[in-house]
Amino acid sequence: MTDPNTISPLDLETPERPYLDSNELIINMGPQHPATHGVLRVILKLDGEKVLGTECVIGYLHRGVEKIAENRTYTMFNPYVDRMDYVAAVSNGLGYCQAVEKLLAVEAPPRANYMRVILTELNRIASHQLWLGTHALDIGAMTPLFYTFRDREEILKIFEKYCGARLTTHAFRIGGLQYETYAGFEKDVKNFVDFVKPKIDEYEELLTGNRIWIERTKNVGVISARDAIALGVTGPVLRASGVKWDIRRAQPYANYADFDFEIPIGENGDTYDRYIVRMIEMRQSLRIIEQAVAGIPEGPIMAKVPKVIKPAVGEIYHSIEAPKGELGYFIVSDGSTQPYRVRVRPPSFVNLQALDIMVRGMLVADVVAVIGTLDIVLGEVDR
Amino acid sequence: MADIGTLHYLVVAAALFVLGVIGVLTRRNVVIVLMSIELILNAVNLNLVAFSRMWGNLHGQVFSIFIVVDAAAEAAVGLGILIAFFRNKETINVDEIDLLKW
Amino acid sequence: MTPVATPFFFYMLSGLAIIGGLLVITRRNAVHSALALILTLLAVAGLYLMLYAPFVAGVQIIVYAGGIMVLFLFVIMLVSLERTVKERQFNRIWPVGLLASCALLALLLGVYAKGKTLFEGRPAPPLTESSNTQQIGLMLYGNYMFAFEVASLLLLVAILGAVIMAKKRI
Amino acid sequence: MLDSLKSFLDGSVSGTPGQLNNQVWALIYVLIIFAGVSVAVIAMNWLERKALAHFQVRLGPMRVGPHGLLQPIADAVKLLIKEDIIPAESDKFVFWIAPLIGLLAAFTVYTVVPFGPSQAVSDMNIGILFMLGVSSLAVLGIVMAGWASNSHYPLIGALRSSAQMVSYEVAMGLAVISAILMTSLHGTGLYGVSSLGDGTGTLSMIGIVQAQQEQHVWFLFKFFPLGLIAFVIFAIAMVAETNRAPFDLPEAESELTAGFHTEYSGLRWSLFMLAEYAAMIAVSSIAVTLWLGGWLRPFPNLLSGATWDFIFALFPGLTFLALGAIALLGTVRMPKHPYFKIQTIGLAAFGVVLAGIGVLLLAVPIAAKVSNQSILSRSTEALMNVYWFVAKVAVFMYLYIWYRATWPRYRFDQLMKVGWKVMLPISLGALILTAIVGVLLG
Repeated sequence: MTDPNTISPLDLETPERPYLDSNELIINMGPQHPATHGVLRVILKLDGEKVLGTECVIGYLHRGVEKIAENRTYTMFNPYVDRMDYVAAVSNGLGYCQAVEKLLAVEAPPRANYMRVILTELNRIASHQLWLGTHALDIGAMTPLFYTFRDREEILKIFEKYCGARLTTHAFRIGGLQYETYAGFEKDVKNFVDFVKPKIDEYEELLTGNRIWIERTKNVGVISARDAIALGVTGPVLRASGVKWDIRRAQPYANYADFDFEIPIGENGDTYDRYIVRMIEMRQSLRIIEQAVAGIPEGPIMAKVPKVIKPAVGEIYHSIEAPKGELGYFIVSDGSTQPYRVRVRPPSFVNLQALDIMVRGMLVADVVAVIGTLDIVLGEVDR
Repeated sequence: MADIGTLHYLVVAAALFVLGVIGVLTRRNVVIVLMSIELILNAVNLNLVAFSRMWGNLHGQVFSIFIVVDAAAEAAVGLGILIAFFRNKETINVDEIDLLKW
Repeated sequence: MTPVATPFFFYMLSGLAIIGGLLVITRRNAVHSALALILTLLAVAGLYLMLYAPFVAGVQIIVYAGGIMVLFLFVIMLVSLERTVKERQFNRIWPVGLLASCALLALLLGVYAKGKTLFEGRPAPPLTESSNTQQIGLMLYGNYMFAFEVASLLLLVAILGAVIMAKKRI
Repeated sequence: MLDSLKSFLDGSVSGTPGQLNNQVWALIYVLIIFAGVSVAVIAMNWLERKALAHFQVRLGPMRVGPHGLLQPIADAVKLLIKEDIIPAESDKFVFWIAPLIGLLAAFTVYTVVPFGPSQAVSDMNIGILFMLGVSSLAVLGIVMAGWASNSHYPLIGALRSSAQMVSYEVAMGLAVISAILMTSLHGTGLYGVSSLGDGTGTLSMIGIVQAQQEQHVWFLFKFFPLGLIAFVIFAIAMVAETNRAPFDLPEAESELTAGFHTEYSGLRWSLFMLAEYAAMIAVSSIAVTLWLGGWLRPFPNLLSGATWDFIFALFPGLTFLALGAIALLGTVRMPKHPYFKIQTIGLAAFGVVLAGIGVLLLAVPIAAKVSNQSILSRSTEALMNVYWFVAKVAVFMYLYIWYRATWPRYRFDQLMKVGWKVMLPISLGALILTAIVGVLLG
């Protein structure tokens, strides 16, 4: 097993090379390539079709989100975080709002927490659906993409009805919520849960038992639990390697402690396990949503937060379980209305570091599958 | 125009044969030398089939099939050697392949 | 089935074959040579058809044009060509080779001119096309059984040899 | 000329133009087949986009013509008038000739495809050998295209596709041989083997179908399940041969952008597409001829007799009537908006044309039944043969689309593993078992 601490980019162990090797070639994959999910550039060193090493070149989507935070008030910065992981904007907002709330030492009211849980879990399903569609498309199955996008549309409709935006929702505010639920929100969510359950079975029917799918994903991009922990990988990628680590359970935030759900883990840490883990996660999210909708209390949706947010001098780190893994916000306050420094720990960026050890010794086609299975969003990697 | 007899085919075959021999004797590129050998084998085949037609039996055709098999084997091995050689010396010129031992 | 316009097709096909052969040995680029060789092979397959040897023609197309030539093209792609295209194409002793070949051609033609009568006046016996394949099959598995088996052994050895030589590490 | 034209229309003639040495009719047949295949490719293009869209809960082309019926024509016109780009660093001549080789190989195959006992350009004695040989030439076009483009992705695509096509040809050939072996059995029924006869089979495409007729069984069911195994092997190998999903690695979009035709555009690219679809139809015709009884209608022996003949003769007309009915139903379901007026009229006209053809096709057998004229019955028979052949091929075309919608793509090493380690031994085993069973029962 490769010790992740000793890996340096393109440090290739070349054993005896009896011949003058004319087959080694360097291929540039991306930044414009159908399978890199945005503007990731991967430099591949190949021996024929075998991957000897990779190097990721990132930054094509860098917008300086963390720097922008230093010139905005706490409230003004809130919408910016939606632009990081734009397919899971609600989770981003939740992490930021809770971090600031922690800094201010206020607590969102219970009704707001329930709403937050429902919306983030819906968003988790939407994010996983988008991942599934594009991942399957990379491996060559066209149809799941259209199925998942059809069903993701229903979630986006609920978001739109709730806050007027579909993708970058800006659903939460520091201290709670801006908007009360619209009439029929609960019914919409319940309908969606009933609607999507058979649809998830449908995706699984297309892929789970499919011989070609199994051959393309089993034992591809394997990462051991030790390597995964050493590299700081989180989220479904970590859980697929067999580590039962989910911040919703380990360090409950919002009111996740109230809900009953399971944390799926895999065994081999290969692409197939990651697929299975995410599929189960979608079902578990539905379970959480069902419980939350059933138990949503009446009451205020906004805590008492001053008009001008001016936290005391101090620093805070708060992390949540975003669809892609641990999303953390480290905020330093100098007592002014603007944060002194905001540092985001994006799950995609950290997970992407595992790409190299996952694809070494695999074939080019597997690189595509592994990039898909890591579920990266370049907006979050580059920030 | 006169009837086309066996001799016509023999002349065509002779021309192809000689073209192949010229290729083998003068070209430097191993791939083209191998192709010239294929030309020679084809000329032989044409002769065999023409004679088979002339005598009215099929022995010639059967032999030509054997020669096709032989050509396939020869091409596979020849090109295998070529690839191994190219990997070692990065050249495919016959006159640079002059070491008996590497 | 009687053939149509025999002389025309004969001259056309043999012309194509010889032009193809000429191109094979003169082209600078090996891919062009391979293309020309395919032309020759197909023309020769046509000549086989004219000689009432449809099975041999079929084998010629499948094995030569579809198999061996693909192998050639494959190898040409694997070995880089840019350098060899710019190099000298003929070896130093090419005048000798050419002279020897011309002598060979003269010899062959001389023999044919001298022995012309051997081939004439011998009306080609009518061969029925319909049973050609069957008869070849009977001969391959009858008279030539041993040779057939040896040929298959030869192919096996060739496969092994090619794999061993072309593979980097076994 | 006129005599030869007339002679072939005579009811007494049976045999292909090639057999009868009738060049005029051979030429006419070639033209008919060329036009027919081109139309079939266009129809297939529309059908694929439409069916694939419906598999994927989309609508597919809807704008150009009613339900996108004119979309393939619009696409063709667009491709024809596009600028013809030849990359500066490419090998011009090879780049130019590569698509033509592929196209030529794909279309030449059709000279021996038997649409009926006398509905083929020629019945070659080595028909199936010729078909396999010529279709194997298509790989040359692909290799040359990849090489001539002088670019990384096309080269890798070409290498992949040539390796793939050469490997799957082996399994394909062995499966074909086991079907050819069955032509030599001469017995009737599922396990029938006759010790009579000279025990020789045939390589002629027409002969293979006639052998199935004589043996009263499609080779798909002969020696059940041996024929089925060989057929399945062939059906898988033919998908790989034509570079279609799930074996579409040479043009794997997520890995190689477009494979060997990455650098091609406009007319030349469309020639590649034409060749690909023509090759799909060609290999499907081989499968239909070898295992599904070619032009034979279902149960020609079990349900024989004039009445059944008449009933089966109604099928072509009914099919067209049904298609017309679908089109007319579409007319009713068209949005009632002035914007859609022209489209509705067009669709209705299309439906009426289809239904008209259906009525015409129904009229022919009915008229023949009523008056018992020989010329009519002969043309009915020809019609029937072509209809059943095309219908069987159409099933395969639909399967191609279905595969594409359902399955992910194999990886290259897995593809080779399946080809050499699974399909080859199975097809070899099926061949040997067929031979053993044939000898034991004979």
